[in-house]
Amino acid sequence: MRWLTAVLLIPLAALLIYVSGDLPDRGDPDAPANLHISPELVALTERDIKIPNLVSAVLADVRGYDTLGETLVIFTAGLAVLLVLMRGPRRADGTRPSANTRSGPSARSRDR
Amino acid sequence: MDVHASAVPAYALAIPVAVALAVAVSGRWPRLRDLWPVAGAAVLLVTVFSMLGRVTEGEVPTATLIEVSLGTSIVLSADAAGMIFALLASMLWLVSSVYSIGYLRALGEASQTRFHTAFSLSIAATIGVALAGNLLTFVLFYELLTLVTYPLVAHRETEEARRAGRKYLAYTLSAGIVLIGGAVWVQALGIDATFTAGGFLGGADLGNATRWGLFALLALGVSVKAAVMPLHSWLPSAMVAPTPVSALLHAVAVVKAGVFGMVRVVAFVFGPALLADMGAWIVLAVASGTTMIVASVLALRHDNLKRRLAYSTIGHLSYIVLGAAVLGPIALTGALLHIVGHGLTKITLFFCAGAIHARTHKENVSEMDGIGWQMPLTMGAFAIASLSMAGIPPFVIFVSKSYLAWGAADAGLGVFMVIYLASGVLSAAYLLPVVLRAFRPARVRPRYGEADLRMVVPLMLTAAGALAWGIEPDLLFGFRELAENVAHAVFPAAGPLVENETAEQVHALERLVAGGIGILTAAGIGAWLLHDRLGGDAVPALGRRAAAPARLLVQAPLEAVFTTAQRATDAVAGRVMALVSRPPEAWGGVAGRPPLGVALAAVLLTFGVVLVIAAVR
Amino acid sequence: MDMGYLAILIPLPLLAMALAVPVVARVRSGAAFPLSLAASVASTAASVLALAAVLEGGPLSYALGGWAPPVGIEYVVDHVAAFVAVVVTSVSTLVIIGTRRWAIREVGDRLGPFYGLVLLLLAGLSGMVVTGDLFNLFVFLEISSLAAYALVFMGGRAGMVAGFRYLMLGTIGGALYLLGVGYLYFATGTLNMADVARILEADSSGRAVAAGAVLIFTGLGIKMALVPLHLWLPDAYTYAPSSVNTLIAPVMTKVGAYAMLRMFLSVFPDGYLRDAVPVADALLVLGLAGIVLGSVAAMVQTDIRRMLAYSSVANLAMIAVGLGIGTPLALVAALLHIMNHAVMKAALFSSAASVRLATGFSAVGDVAGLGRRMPLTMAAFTLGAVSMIGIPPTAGFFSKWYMAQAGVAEGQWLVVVVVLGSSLMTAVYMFRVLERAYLHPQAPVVAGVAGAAPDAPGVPGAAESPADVVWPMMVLAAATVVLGVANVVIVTHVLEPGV
Amino acid sequence: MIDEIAARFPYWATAVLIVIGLYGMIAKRSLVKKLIGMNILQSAIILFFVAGSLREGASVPILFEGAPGARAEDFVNPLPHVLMLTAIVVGVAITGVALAFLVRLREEFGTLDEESLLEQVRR
Amino acid sequence: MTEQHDSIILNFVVRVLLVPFIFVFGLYVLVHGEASPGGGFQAGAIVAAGLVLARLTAGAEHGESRLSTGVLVWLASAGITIYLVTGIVPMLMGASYLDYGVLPLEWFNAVAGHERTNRAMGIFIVEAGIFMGVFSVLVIMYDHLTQRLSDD
Amino acid sequence: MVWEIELALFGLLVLSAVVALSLRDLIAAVAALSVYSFMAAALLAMMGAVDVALTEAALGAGITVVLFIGAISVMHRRSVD
Repeated sequence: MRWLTAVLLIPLAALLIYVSGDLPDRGDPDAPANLHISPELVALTERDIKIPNLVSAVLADVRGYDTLGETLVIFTAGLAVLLVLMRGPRRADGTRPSANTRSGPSARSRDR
Repeated sequence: MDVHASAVPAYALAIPVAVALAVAVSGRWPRLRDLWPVAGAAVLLVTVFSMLGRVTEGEVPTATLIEVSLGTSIVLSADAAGMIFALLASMLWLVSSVYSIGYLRALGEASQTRFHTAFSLSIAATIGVALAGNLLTFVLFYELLTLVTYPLVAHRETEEARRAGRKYLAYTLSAGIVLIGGAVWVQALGIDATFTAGGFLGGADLGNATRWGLFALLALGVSVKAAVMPLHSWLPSAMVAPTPVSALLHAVAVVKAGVFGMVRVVAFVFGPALLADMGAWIVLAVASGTTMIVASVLALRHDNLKRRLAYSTIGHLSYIVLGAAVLGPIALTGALLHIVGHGLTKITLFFCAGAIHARTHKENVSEMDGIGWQMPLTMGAFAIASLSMAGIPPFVIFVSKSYLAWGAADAGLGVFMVIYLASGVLSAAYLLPVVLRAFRPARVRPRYGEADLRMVVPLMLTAAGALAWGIEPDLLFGFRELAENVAHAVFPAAGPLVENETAEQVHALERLVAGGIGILTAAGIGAWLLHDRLGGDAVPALGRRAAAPARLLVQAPLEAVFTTAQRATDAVAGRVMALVSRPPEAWGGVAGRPPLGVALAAVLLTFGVVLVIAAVR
Repeated sequence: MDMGYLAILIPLPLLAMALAVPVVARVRSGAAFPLSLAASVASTAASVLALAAVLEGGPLSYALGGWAPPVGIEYVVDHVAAFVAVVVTSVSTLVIIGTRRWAIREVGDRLGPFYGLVLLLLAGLSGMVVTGDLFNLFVFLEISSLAAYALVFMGGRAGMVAGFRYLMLGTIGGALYLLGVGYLYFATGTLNMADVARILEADSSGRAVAAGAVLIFTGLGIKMALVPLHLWLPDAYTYAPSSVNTLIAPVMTKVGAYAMLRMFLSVFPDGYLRDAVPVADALLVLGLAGIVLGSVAAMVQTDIRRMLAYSSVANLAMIAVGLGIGTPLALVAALLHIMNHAVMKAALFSSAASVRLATGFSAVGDVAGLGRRMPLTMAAFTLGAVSMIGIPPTAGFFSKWYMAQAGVAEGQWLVVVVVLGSSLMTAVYMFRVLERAYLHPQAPVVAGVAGAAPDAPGVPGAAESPADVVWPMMVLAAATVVLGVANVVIVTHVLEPGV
Repeated sequence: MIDEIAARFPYWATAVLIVIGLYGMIAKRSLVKKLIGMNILQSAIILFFVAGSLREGASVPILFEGAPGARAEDFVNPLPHVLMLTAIVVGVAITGVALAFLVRLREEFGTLDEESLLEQVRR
Repeated sequence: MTEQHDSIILNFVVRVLLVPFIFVFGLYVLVHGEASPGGGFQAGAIVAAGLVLARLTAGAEHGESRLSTGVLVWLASAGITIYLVTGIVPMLMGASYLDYGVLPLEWFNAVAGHERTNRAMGIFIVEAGIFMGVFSVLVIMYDHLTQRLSDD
Repeated sequence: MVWEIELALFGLLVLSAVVALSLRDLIAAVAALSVYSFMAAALLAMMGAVDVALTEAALGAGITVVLFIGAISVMHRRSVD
């Protein structure tokens, strides 16, 4: 398994490094990403939003919908944890009715 | 042709569907349930009949149901060829629905509701095939027919029945897919696939590979249901079905859909001119010609009556294929008439076999000695049908066969005329002995007892039909007129068929053929009777000895070839379908769970490969 | 009037209700289902209205936050997006109704989080469908994936392992997609799909764009279970709770496929994915391989759900083939198949769930004789199966028909052979079930056989499932026929203008 | 040569980190290690984005109080930062869920070794 | 991890000095998110870390009693609902979803006494919502991860 | 900003990643992950992404590690790799 992984990964690293040759240089002021949208973001922050932190302005306003999605991701994770780990109320005999709990006697005894 | 918008073809399709629904709903009340198919069949017959007048005058009532695919619609159009098939189907549905009630009740078959529902749906699909106005519609109903007849084939739910069902599916579904492939191709070429007398591909400018490719796909697609050897093997297997189903499969719906499809492919898709140009007809002619002989010879060897009839069907279907393949107007007329003639005759034979089975539980010819004295009406009908199968006047197959034989000769293919005649003799040879055995003087005369009236009346009706339409082919439904209209439309240059000289020649030939066959048959009967008188084994032995060279020369090599071919196709289909029958437990854990690493490695592999290609470019 | 707001109204009810349901359900757990259903219905209504608006007045665009694209995030509802949104929301609404009993049985003590996650899953999917922004797509992709991981994880011991594996692979998929977006962003400077397309139209040379394309397609390939990236799917679909696999099997991977289609249609310039980067060829080859492998694997399965899962692999591969051919007709076929497969798979998984509800079993061998005992369930299964095989006039036939036609038109004969041949293979595995259901005597029910849910009753004489399980299933089954017959309407009015 | 390194090394380093992360996810048998690999992968992508947003001579993306007329060239491109904030949160969410899965798996199977898990499920 | 720690010094240092400081720091990060690095996510994470710290020292049961899962779910939902509603209100006023520019928040400037744009106010509101959501979810996660195996 | 320092930090980052993956003791591995995250945060801050750095420090290095430890503390500490 490991040799296969290595065989696949080393060329992959080489390829990623190779294709990065076409990316803009580190810190290049004329990179497309620095020329196209970002000046407008600075301008509109100053013009419309008027808060100093550009990142906050973009995060919560210009791309606020992404951020809403992001909080929903966190909320999803919370629900997922609840769904997976939540326990129902105890029954009278002390056991818990849970569809997902099917642990046999071996569940905790067999360790590795 | 004169296309007229009309809803009647759509009604014709809707009636059996409605019957199927009514049957399914009223499954709890058997009497009511069994009433629906009979009533529906009557209504259907009237409906189809109501179009007849217009169709004989050259109009084509056409119902465009709905556009279901870009550039093509579901179109039902009752042209003359379709009318022949539709009339036959609706007529025979009426009798067979009565018959199947009697049969199923007599044998106490299970799941009668399912049976009647599927039966009605089969008729609906058949009507759809008959009235299909273009290739897509044809394919659609052709596939549906496969689907709805499958529960009928496997009706008995025994292992044998299920195996037959699987085999049936393997053959017919594959054929359907091949046919779809052809239809897709036509559609992709941008050709309007409306069935046109003389062929809609005729005008298109196609490369040789395209023409042959299309021909291979379309002809192969319909050949399976038409049971052209070596693609026939599903048909004898399907004999495990209840007899009304066999009658339906072999006389009305499935196989006739196949040969009708062949007529469509030859005359309405490619057209005689194109096929003659390609030379593709030779393939069909040779295949069907050999099938006729081989199947008849094989039929001789089967003791099981239904199996013998199955091989007889295979042979007679090839009459029609050959009739279409020789590309002549007279032969085409004969082919269309043979759809009717064979339908009437073969359904009678199956009805008789079913009646015998229902009454006596006998299935083998060798057990049927003297049964004619017990069931005189049934065996009388059987005798009539046997004579018809042999092509003896004045029964219906005589008419179609004289057209076929003369058509072959007219097209300059005398060899096929000989084959037709030889096959007629063989038909006599495998069917008449059944009659003779049945009426063999028995020492103890068995008790008289016919089957249920609901079985006897239909079979007598169809036998009477075989006689009536033999005397007057145009009776009531104008079958001959319709067939000649089709031939005339497909071969516009051929001139009128039934006039003057040609008609004279046809009738002269009829007499000739009739005389020849009559003499041969009479000789055969005489010999048999003589042999019977003499007791002992003289004649069969003599026959065997006489037939030995023929068997050596024709039957053995042909059988060897075809058995091999059939085994091959069976092996392919059977392998695939064996998966179905294999107990699933045997396959447990084939596709296990690879470790996550393997999954991820697969990701990287894909990703890396594409990335490498991308980077290299 | 500008109808753009309909775009945001598609995911919004789902999102809002996803927030409310877990809270409400802590007080009244019975309220979770009706609230979820209401949200789903509202979302369906919004997408139907959006479709109507698109048909009326052309594609809708909606600038979120009032920031005009490409600076802000844009929602774009064109014909294709509206179509897929309608399919996803309506199918899932029906499935939510049909799986209520399963949800109560399987996660009855935690309905709040369960329905919250179901809604978030759907919200994520519908958000992916309507978005016009590459990064926004990633966010919603992660919402739906995260919800799906947790839902799959609820399926007992095997489901847990399947869920974890799904999480790992899905995360890799998401990461690769994000990396690809990064490459595209640094090459073009923008995240708006239309803007990216505009810039790439002018200049799409460079390895960075190519790498971005490949990474994006690999990432989405995992999400849509393209062979050989499908390895998470069979386990996930088999062992997920019935209330979950019935929902995710029809819609989840379909949206991944749709996202790929979106890349073809509105991100990369015409022909770029064919000429500059061999993505289309790769999709074609992998798709063909997937059809064959998926069908063969489905033929040898013992569990119906697993069989259907492999069938999904094959069908998704067919969508990939459509993308790979790439002509308008092929794209139409792919889109039509997205819809058809969603409907068919929903019908099939619903009836498998219904069988399991009534009998406790899901092995192929255990359906023997069910044709009589559960006629409606098996009728739905039969219709779905017939459509899956591709027998006219069911829906499944027509996507294959168009696909084969596109193959012929492009001279891709292998496509034609494989697509048509897959019908036969589908027939083999579907008739294995149908034959047993209708033509075998009823098998003696033995309690404790593998595949039985331990808490399922396994009633030997079980009859048809309750009405609320049956009718959504029947609607889906009937839809396979209706959609088949009506496919030209859909194709000419919705799909052709879209591609 | 040095120029090339100076211009490219963040991309190279992130590529190496991505590969290390993938290696952890693929080759490690322990599910915890797989998760650690996943975290490395996610961080690497974050670094990749931020590295791409660099601008020579620009400052952190915070406008100076009372300095109107700020020029866009003075600030680092804020958009990738925003995206990566989102990506970090997504990463934490996935990690949290995965850890919840691990706890349940451990409870159910008594092990977090992949082979042993698969073996138990296959049975 | 979950047994009661009896060290008084640790308890004092953590619960009286450290945790309140962390809370205050978190709130600072939240409130000043618009002017300096920080915002809802960071603040939420910091405050959650503080609460986790408190629970570590006080024992899970103790912490649970004051901020139960039910409350936390409610808080999380409420926080994100704030965000969602902040988006919907502009929609009802005829603008785009999440278009803070039209929010009716002018009165707040009068109360607060200094001038801010509507958008900045909107940002603050949603950051507060994010804070609530992130903080509660992170605590839910921690609680369940640690309590699952400790109480049976 | 001096790129050599960044380069060195990247080197350390790779090193800590390798360490995190190779340590058998899971708690130690998580600690190494924490180091990795902090180093990443430092790097992010150097590259001008102060917000991201703060978030990475709080969420990536802080909460993630707390969650890891919380989960691992109830599990076995040793891994089989």
